[in-house]
Amino acid sequence: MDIHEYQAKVLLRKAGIPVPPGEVAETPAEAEAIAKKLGGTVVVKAQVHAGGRGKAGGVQLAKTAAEARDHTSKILGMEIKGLVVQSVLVTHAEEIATEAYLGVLVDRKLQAPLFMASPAGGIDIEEVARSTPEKLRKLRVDPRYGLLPHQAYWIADFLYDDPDQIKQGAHIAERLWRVFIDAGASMVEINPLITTPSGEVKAIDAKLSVDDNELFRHLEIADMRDTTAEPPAEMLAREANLSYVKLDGTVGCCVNGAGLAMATMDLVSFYGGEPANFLDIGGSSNPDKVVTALEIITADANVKVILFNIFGGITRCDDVAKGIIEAMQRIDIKVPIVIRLTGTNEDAALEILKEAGCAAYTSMDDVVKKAVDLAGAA
Amino acid sequence: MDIHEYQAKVLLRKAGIPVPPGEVAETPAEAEAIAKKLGGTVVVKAQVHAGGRGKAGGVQLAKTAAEARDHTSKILGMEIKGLVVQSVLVTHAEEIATEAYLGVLVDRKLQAPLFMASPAGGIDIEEVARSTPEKLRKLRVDPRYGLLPHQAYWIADFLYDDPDQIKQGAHIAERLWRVFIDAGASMVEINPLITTPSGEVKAIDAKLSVDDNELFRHLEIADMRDTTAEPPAEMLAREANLSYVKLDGTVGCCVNGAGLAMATMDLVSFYGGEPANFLDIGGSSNPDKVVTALEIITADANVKVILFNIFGGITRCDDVAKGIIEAMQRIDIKVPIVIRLTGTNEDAALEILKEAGCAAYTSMDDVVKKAVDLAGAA
Amino acid sequence: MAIFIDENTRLVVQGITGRDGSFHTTQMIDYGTQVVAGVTPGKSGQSFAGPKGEKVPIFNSMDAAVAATSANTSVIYVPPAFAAGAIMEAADAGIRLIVAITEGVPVLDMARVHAFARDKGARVLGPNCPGLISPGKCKVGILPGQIVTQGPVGVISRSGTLTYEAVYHLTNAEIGQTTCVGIGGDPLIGTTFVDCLEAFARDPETKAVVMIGEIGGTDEQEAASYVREHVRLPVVGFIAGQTAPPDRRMGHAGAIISGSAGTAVEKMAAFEAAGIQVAKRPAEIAELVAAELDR
Amino acid sequence: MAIFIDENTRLVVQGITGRDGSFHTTQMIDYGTQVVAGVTPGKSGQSFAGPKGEKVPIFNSMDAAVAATSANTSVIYVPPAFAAGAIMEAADAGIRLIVAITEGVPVLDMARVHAFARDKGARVLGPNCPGLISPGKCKVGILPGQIVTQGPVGVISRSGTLTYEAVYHLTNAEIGQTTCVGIGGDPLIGTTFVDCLEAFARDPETKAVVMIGEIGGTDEQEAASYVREHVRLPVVGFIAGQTAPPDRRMGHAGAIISGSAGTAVEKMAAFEAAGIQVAKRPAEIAELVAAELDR
Repeated sequence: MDIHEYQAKVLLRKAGIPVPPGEVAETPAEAEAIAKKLGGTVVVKAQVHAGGRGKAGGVQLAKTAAEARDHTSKILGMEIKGLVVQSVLVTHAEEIATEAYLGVLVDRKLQAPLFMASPAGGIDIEEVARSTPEKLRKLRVDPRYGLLPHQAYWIADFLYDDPDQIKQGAHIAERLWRVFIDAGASMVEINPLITTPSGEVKAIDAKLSVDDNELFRHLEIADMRDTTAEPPAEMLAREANLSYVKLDGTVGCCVNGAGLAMATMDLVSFYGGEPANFLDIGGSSNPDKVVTALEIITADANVKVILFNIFGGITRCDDVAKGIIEAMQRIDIKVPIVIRLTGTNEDAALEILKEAGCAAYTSMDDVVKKAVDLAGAA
Repeated sequence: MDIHEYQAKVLLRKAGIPVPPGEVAETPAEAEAIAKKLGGTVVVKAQVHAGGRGKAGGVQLAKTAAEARDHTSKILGMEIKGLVVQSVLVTHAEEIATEAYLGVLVDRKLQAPLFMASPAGGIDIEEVARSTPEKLRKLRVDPRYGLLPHQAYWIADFLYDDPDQIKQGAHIAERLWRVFIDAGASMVEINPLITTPSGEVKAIDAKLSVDDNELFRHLEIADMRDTTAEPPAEMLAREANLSYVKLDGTVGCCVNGAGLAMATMDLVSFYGGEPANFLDIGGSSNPDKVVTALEIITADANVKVILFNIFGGITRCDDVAKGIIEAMQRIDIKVPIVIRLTGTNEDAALEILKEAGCAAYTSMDDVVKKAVDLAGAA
Repeated sequence: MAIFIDENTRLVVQGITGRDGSFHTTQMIDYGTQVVAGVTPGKSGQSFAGPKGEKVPIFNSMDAAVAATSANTSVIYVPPAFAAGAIMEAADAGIRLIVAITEGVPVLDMARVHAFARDKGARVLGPNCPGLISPGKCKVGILPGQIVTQGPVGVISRSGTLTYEAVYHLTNAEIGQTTCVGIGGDPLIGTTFVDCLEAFARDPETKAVVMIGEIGGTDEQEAASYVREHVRLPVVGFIAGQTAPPDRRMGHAGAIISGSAGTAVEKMAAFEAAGIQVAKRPAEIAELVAAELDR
Repeated sequence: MAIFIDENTRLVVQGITGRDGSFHTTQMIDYGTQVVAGVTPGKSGQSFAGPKGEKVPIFNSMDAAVAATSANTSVIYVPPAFAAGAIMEAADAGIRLIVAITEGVPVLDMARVHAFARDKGARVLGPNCPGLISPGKCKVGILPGQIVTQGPVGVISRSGTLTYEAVYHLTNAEIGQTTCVGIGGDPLIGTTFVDCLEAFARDPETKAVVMIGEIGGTDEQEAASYVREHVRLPVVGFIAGQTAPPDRRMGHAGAIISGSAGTAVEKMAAFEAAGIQVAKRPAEIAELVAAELDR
């Protein structure tokens, strides 16, 4: 789960990392009031879970409170990478001498958290890693010991020459590590971490993603979820414990298992179609889940055909077939449905589907070809 | 540093360990008020840093608030193992079905914290270890991982048969571990950890010692120090950064280095005398420290002679000699002083002492014999 | 022969009295797995009834279960909040192979767990994995026993049902398996493609290996390098997620293209560069394996 | 020969610009120790001036110091709150022997530090120790160089000035030392009597060992068992604290009789049972050693 910049900054500030003062606003009037309170030049920043806000015009400098209000009215409602801006952060504008990057994420290969630092801040760290890897210092943090004091120093020593700035940087690295652990984060970054002309080190922008599996332990962070920031269909799916990702195609996919769901999407593409979504309905044959899945898929106006691809392993195919039919009876579906069921008790399942008048297949290739045909014909 | 039972219980309660309600009182009236508030039968418990409070009459059951007041007036001012009782804990009296022991300390040999549990609670755990070692379960806690959930369960499983009590016990063990770590403790114990007839597990008595070296990190615990609970001379020594322990003999010892100080005491005893104290003045030649040391030693009315035993290693003997003479000039000392100085620049040191009219020695055996003689003659 | 589990596997089920734990215990016993014990705190002394009236003793702790039964393997069906603790308990009790089925274990828990398991010399499979099966010998986890058959192919996969799909085609083509291993869909998994490849390469009965990967991470790329340098067996690969968009999690916690890293394209290229035959469709996997075995 | 340090020791001083650090660095250089670097964060590029104008380069970190100088040993003079971090930094930088002089290090810090040092394969001496000296070769720490002389006796002690006392008598009796090691007065120390005995037993030039113990813990008892089973050299022992009361800390954090455990009496009995000659007075130590060497 991603949280907004302003929320991440609250966590950093609480942990003792210097962050310029600022507050979130949901209306131009609020933004004006905050700008007045802060005084001086402020920055108005769109709060959306997307990169490239600056390029999209979602970050604006305002020399007066009135200017902050005007920028805010333009930014609110703006669409950035498909997400509508609902709030802005109004924050004190800092003079910048240098920009660095500081971040922690969980590294799969190392099976441990990885600290990363670069004196080339302000740009995407992946870009730094690709084009100037010598400007990136990486450190595996042993989960048994956490970030040790000399490691924090070693990271900061890579960013700064001035002893006082190294000290500030090491302190920030130690605090950032605490934020990472205490939030149950999968990623946290400060980019840029600036120095001011007078030598103060400060966090100007921050990102934090929390491991969804940790949320039960961090209720105060779970509460930060901004449901307006995610598409309604995905929120619905999450609440029903379904994994759903919307895509731009026309073949609605409903599959049991994430790997098979991806393979199904790929096969749709292989046969010339375009998948409308990723959707994993999991291992159960519960009709309620299928109903929700169908509701989510059919809410997407692009969908021209619905494709079920079910491999019955532990879950028996006949149970799944019954569940699908019950679900289909409970909601009204306007597009054709094709179903593939294979595995345990597949014969009984096919019988059930045929009786109900459904197009039933046992081969994944056959059903995908049929779905692509139907989508093309529609 | 030891803290009182009532203070330890505050920490346990904060950590989520069930502790019967109770408060500390410094007057009989306060005790009566607390007893009234608690209602029912209460226990009045002397708050001193000494074991054997029960045997000494420092723990009394009171069925009424008036009784609580009366017991408190008797217990306050009572002397237990040389310590005067200044306060009592008035706490709800629990019905007891079983008594167990739960504790953590730092084990030297294992270089790690050691958890200990015994179903034979209410008695000294050392006694259990000696007489019924099969009733003691020990667990080394890996400092890299802390107490793991299954280890907490394993400990509780040794104490109880009832699944619900095991669960409560495991929870208490996990919380006790947190208290231990968060307080920077060298030892924490709950003894007894009782079960009530209805099956609730509760901490009835608690002890906690904090590693003095951790106090700088735990100021809220450092504030719990009860200066009335330690002899004034030891408090004075602690504040001057001297290690001092009062003993019952007549030969006041002033030595540089803890090992040499112990060896000096032993040699006094070997030659038939009795040391009045352990005192390590450390490695400096600072006259202020020597003044404080002499003040502490001479405040002990038993002292009949003062014995300096200084080995000059890095610190030069002549510097130390000057410091001693300056200190002697600054305070008035009624008992004879004998001085041994050996090591770097010892000749110059002896010269200085002789000029000042001091009895000076280079052999430790000689000076100790002389001191014992003088103590015997006095 | 087989890898990791076989007729000598003595299994403890952690969380045996839960819904999933009890269901799959029955399935495993049915398949012939020696389930020697179950663990559920507070239920010591009770026993679990197998499909043919077998009685599996239940213990409060792994420690007690291992002491009483000399178990060497465990499988974990406990809820996510307790899974890390259960794995460490198993490792501490001397279990050599710990199969963690549980989905949704916090990733920072797993970082600690993997360090702990390494310290104890235990192998963790998973978490968030379907387990593994050595056809005709032993099954540990939730893989359906009826779709596998004994034979010469080792299967390694990050996914559940996609593996069934692949194995089903193999079995229908009368190509059996030595062992099918589901390594799991989480970002931090205990046993990787490389670990399995190493084991299959040492197994004299395994004549070919199937690797079913997906987007996210670089485990497939490392496997490709390993194959190129160390594996003489023919290897057939498949990668799911060619149509997955970047920065979106595709069901599995680990199935995410981070920026431009972890794409299906780069993984397929790595496979091909290492001489691994790459199937375009799941059904093609069996065809390619058949061709390799026929050589 | 000598143990732990000799002419090949290349020393880094951690906290070289502090009051104690700079004083003792001068003393060590004066004695002939190869002090190759100092570390004080923020002072990289500066240098420390030795007694004869030697220039010891200062670095910001151990990492940089070791990379530049191939140091193999470090000594720590930093304040207690930073000592644990400094030891771990040294271990992480590949230092093999870390001598921690600092007194007052939190004991739970040391529990973590000792685990870390073990993981890294580094030896920690101390903390709260005077260091060690191999007469005529090298001194690391704060032991006064002028009281030692080269010869056949290994000395191990938990105490500082009491060791000087014992060594002084040896030197006056013209009995020199291979190495004198102060293992420290804290409860959790990195190098024990047994570790030193093992090293002395392997050192061909050491012909006798002196062990100076004190109340608290059971390190002396374990040393006694080790001597009985593994050491053929004559060993002379002394225990300080016969007159110490129970449950009171005698200066050293580790010098405390807990209940009835850790008394001088039991330690002396353990020594005697292991055939270790026990001196009644410090001065007797040299007499007993002389007698043993004359045999």
